[in-house]
Order: sequence, then structure tokens, then C-alpha cells
Amino acid sequence: MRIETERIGGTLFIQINGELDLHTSPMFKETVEEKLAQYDFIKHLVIDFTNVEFIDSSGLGVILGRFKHMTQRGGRLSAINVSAPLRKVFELSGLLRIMGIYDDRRQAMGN
Amino acid sequence: MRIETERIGGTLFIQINGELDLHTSPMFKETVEEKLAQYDFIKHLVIDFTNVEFIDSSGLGVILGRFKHMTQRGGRLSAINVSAPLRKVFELSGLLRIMGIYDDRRQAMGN
Amino acid sequence: MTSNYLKLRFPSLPENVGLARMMAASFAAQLEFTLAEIEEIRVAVSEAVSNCVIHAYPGKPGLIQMNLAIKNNNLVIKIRDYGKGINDIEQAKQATFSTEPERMGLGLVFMESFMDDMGIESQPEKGTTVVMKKHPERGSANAGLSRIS
Amino acid sequence: MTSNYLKLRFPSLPENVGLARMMAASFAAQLEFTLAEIEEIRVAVSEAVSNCVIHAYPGKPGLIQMNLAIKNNNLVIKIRDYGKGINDIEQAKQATFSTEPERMGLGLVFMESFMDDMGIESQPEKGTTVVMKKHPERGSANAGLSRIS
Ligand SMILES: Nc1ncnc2c1ncn2[C@@H]1O[C@H](COP(=O)(O)OP(=O)(O)O)[C@@H](O)[C@H]1O
Ligand SMILES: Nc1ncnc2c1ncn2[C@@H]1O[C@H](COP(=O)(O)OP(=O)(O)O)[C@@H](O)[C@H]1O
Repeated sequence: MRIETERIGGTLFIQINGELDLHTSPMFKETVEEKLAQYDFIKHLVIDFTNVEFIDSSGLGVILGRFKHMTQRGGRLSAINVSAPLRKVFELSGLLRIMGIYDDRRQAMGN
Repeated sequence: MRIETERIGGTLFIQINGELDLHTSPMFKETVEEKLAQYDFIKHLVIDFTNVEFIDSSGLGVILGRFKHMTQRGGRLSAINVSAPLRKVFELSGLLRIMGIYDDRRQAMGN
Repeated sequence: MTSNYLKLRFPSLPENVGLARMMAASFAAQLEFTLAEIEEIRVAVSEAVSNCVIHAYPGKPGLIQMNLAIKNNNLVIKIRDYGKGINDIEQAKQATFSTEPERMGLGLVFMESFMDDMGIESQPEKGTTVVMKKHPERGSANAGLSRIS
Repeated sequence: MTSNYLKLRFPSLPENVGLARMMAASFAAQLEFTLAEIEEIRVAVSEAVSNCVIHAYPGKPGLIQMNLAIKNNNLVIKIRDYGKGINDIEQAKQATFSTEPERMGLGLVFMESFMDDMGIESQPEKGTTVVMKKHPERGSANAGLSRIS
């Protein structure tokens, strides 16, 4: 897995490349938490799932953890480019209902 | 593995897609031998390696077998689009020395 | 015809979760599963092997056995550990139940949802065995057709 | 740190040659092999497992064991069968020597050329064990650098 981040104002864009599972999710968590600690004005986390080849409940767990953290600090988390196979596990896990899911960056920013 | 064949006059073009090993080489052999039996005027076999993802000595063995068959019937065999990793096993096996290796169809036909 | 099988033994290291799911997917490709079904198999195996890593051997890595087999056009996956075991299997199966605060408690739910059949046997301090089965939807239709034609 | 291993058991079916080489390649990816080195590993494993399928168990399929391990930044591959065995190992290793008329007699040559080290033990009617080792060229350089920085 490889993670790219880009901050524009109070929004942190995160692109995950590869598989998000028990092995790789700690690295995702660390990367995001570091940025959130560094810039306390970040209020919106936008995670791009275009290049996510796999996710299981360990991966969903760290996404949910970041969702909770953003809510705590009065912000929010959006997911973009969630493909059909990923959507299924998002749905089963209940994340689909609580998270903002958008088609692309622009839509996520608009809401 | 998937094989495509195209006959133009006395030349049979064969495109191999996938891996040529112990499991798949019998199917390659059958396909070629069937065509050779059907059209006895085929004198040139041109094998396109563009989409060959793997070859080992079992795969090289059936290529050599077809080379021998073509020589027997007074014809020849050419290989085209042989990538660097394949070239190494072609070289080690001695096939590189005895077979015609060309960049593309046109070159193979020209010689 | 000898029907195929693949038996694996590896230590419960996080990096092996990905290897295990890749091997299960490659083995499963012998049957006529759709890509969506292969995805479901990958998730189920990932969950079962992750459970061995986190719950069965929380301290240091232990042995995981994964047996893959084809039986009557079914994929059968058996995943076994010799670790901590599960006290109450019915409770463990409940959605969002987890003995680890940071986890979602959805692993067993995913395994049950994505496979046709899932069974667990466990003994505290002896270990846990999970058996999962899946039948290719398309494969059964094709088998029918080829018998007719 | 527990160093990683993967032990496999499967029947000597031709379709398992591809599975075996894919598993070896995926396991090897833990070390810093180049793509060209991974290709060489795939060929070596393919040859060794094909030999079990054709020569060790010519009649009906038998058991193949493949053990993969990381030892001191080396990939160690052990492939074992309980089949026919080899009468004269030195002769078997010679280029173009084969007991099968249609085969090239290059399997053992490829294994020796593509791996850093290859050893064979065999007993007629008892079986054959091949052990191959390979060290990533790049990995050794990197290990040095990371120690310095
Ligand atoms: N192989 C195992 N060994 C020991 N305990 C297990 C095993 N698999 C599952 N469990 C127990 O069952 C509970 C529920 O598992 P699961 O649904 O996969 O959720 P999670 O992994 O998120 O906790 C775990 O929290 C654990 O207590
Ligand atoms: N696992 C094995 N079991 C029995 N015989 C073997 C085995 N591996 C190799 N041999 C013997 O060694 C010979 C040379 O092997 P190899 O160099 O791989 O060439 P090839 O497979 O083309 O015959 C084989 O023809 C066979 O007689």
C-alpha cells in the first residue's frame, strides 16, 4: 500500500493505493493522525478509493476510527470513488449510512 | 492460455496469450498440429510472443518440437516480439541460435 | 481424476494475510467463480486469517493451517489455529461483538455473508477451526447445460 | 522477529505448476528482488515442480511438498516428492539429458543457472528433494545503505 496526501486549506485529501487490511491499515492510521496533529484546522477528510484494490473489516475499522476522530473535532469525513465491490462491504458494515459518499472531489467539497 | 491463429497463404501466424508451461503446452501443440495437418501447404510458422507472460523448458520443448516439424516438411519457424526475460531462456536453451528471431511480422516475412 | 487440494502452513504474521487471500483466490480460479465471487472469497479468507493473527495468537506468532480443496464443484476452505480459542461462539458471531475495543466485530459476519456455509469449532486454549464453503453460481448453471448438450 | 515461512502440500497435477510458481513469486516479494530475479525464481520453481509431475509420479498424481523460507535475507525453496527418484544425479544435471524423449533436459540447468545455489538429494523409489537458494542483489546493497544512514 502507498498513501498520497494533499492539503488544501482545511481539507485533507488522502489517496490510498493498494490493499487496506490488517497489515497495511496501521500505516494508513499513522499517516492520517500525523497530519491531523500537525494541522489542527483540518476539518474535512476526503478519502479517495479509486486505487483501493481490497478492503476488509480491519481496513473499514481504521476508516471508522478516522470518522470518529473527525466528528470529535467538529469535522467530517467523505469517501469518493467507491467502486461496486467496495460499496458492498461499506454497506454491510453500516459505514455507508453514516459517512458521506460522493462521486468525486468536487461533489465532496460542495456538500 | 489462449491461442489465436491466422493463416495468410502458406504462412500460419500464432499468437500465444498467457503462460506456456507443462499445463498449457499440450494445447499449444494440438492447435498448431491440427492446422499443419489441415493445410499441408503451410511452410512458415510465425509465433508472436508479445503476450507470453511466462515460458519454461516445457514451453520451449513444444516450440522446438514445432521447429523440428517445420524443418521436416521443408519449412521454417520464426519467433517475433521476444521480450528480454524470454530472450534469456531462449538463449540458454540454444533455441535463439537455431530459430529465426525477428522484431515483427513484416521482418519475419521479409526473410 | 484426482480432485485438487492445497494445504498451507505459515506463521500468524500480518503480512501473511495478503498472501493467504491471494492463494485462496488463485486456487479458487479453477472453479467458474465470477470476479465478484472471488472478491467475496478474498474478504472471507482475509477475515479468518486476520482473526488468527489478532485473537488466536495475541502475544507472539503461532502456526496457521489453511487447507483449500475442491469437492463436488465446491470450494472448501479450512482455517485452523492452535491459539486462544473462543469462549462463546454464538456471542462471537454477533455483529459488532469484539473482544478488542478498536475492532469492528464484523469478521465473522462477513465470512457468513460472503460464503455459502460457515462453521466454527473452538476450544479455549486449544484453538479454533473455521470451515467455509462456496459454490460458483455460474458453474452450476454451466454444469447443467453441458450435461444437456 | 519471527522470520517468515510458507509450507505447501499439493498433488502433482499439471495445473498446480502455475499455482506453485505464483506462490513462490508472491512469497519472494518480501525480499528486495528485482522483477528480473522474480522471473528467474518463477522459472526455477516451474522446472522443479514440473519434474515432480512428469518424472517423480509418471503414473498417477502423488504428493508434492514445497517449503519457502526467508533465512538471513535469502530465499530458500525446498521441493520434495516421494516418487521414482533419480538414479544418477550427475547425469541428470547434464544439459539436454532427459529420460523422456520429448523433453529438453534443461530443467536442472535452468534451476542451477537462475538460482544462487541448488542441491539435489534422491533415492530411487523413495523420492527426490531439491533445495534452491537465492539472494537479492539489490537487497544486500540496500541493507548496507540503511545501516549507514
Ligand atoms: N481464531 C480466533 N481465535 C480466538 N478468538 C477468535 C477467533 N476468531 C474470532 N475470535 C473471537 O470472536 C470475536 C469476533 O470476531 P470477528 O467477528 O471476526 O470480529 P473482530 O475480529 O473485529 O473482533 C473476536 O473479537 C474474538 O474474540
Ligand atoms: N523429481 C524428479 N523425480 C525423478 N526424476 C527426476 C526428477 N527431476 C529430474 N529427474 C530426472 O532428471 C532428468 C533431467 O531433468 P531435467 O534437467 O529437469 O530435464 P527434463 O525434465 O527435460 O527431462 C529427467 O529426465 C529425469 O530423469
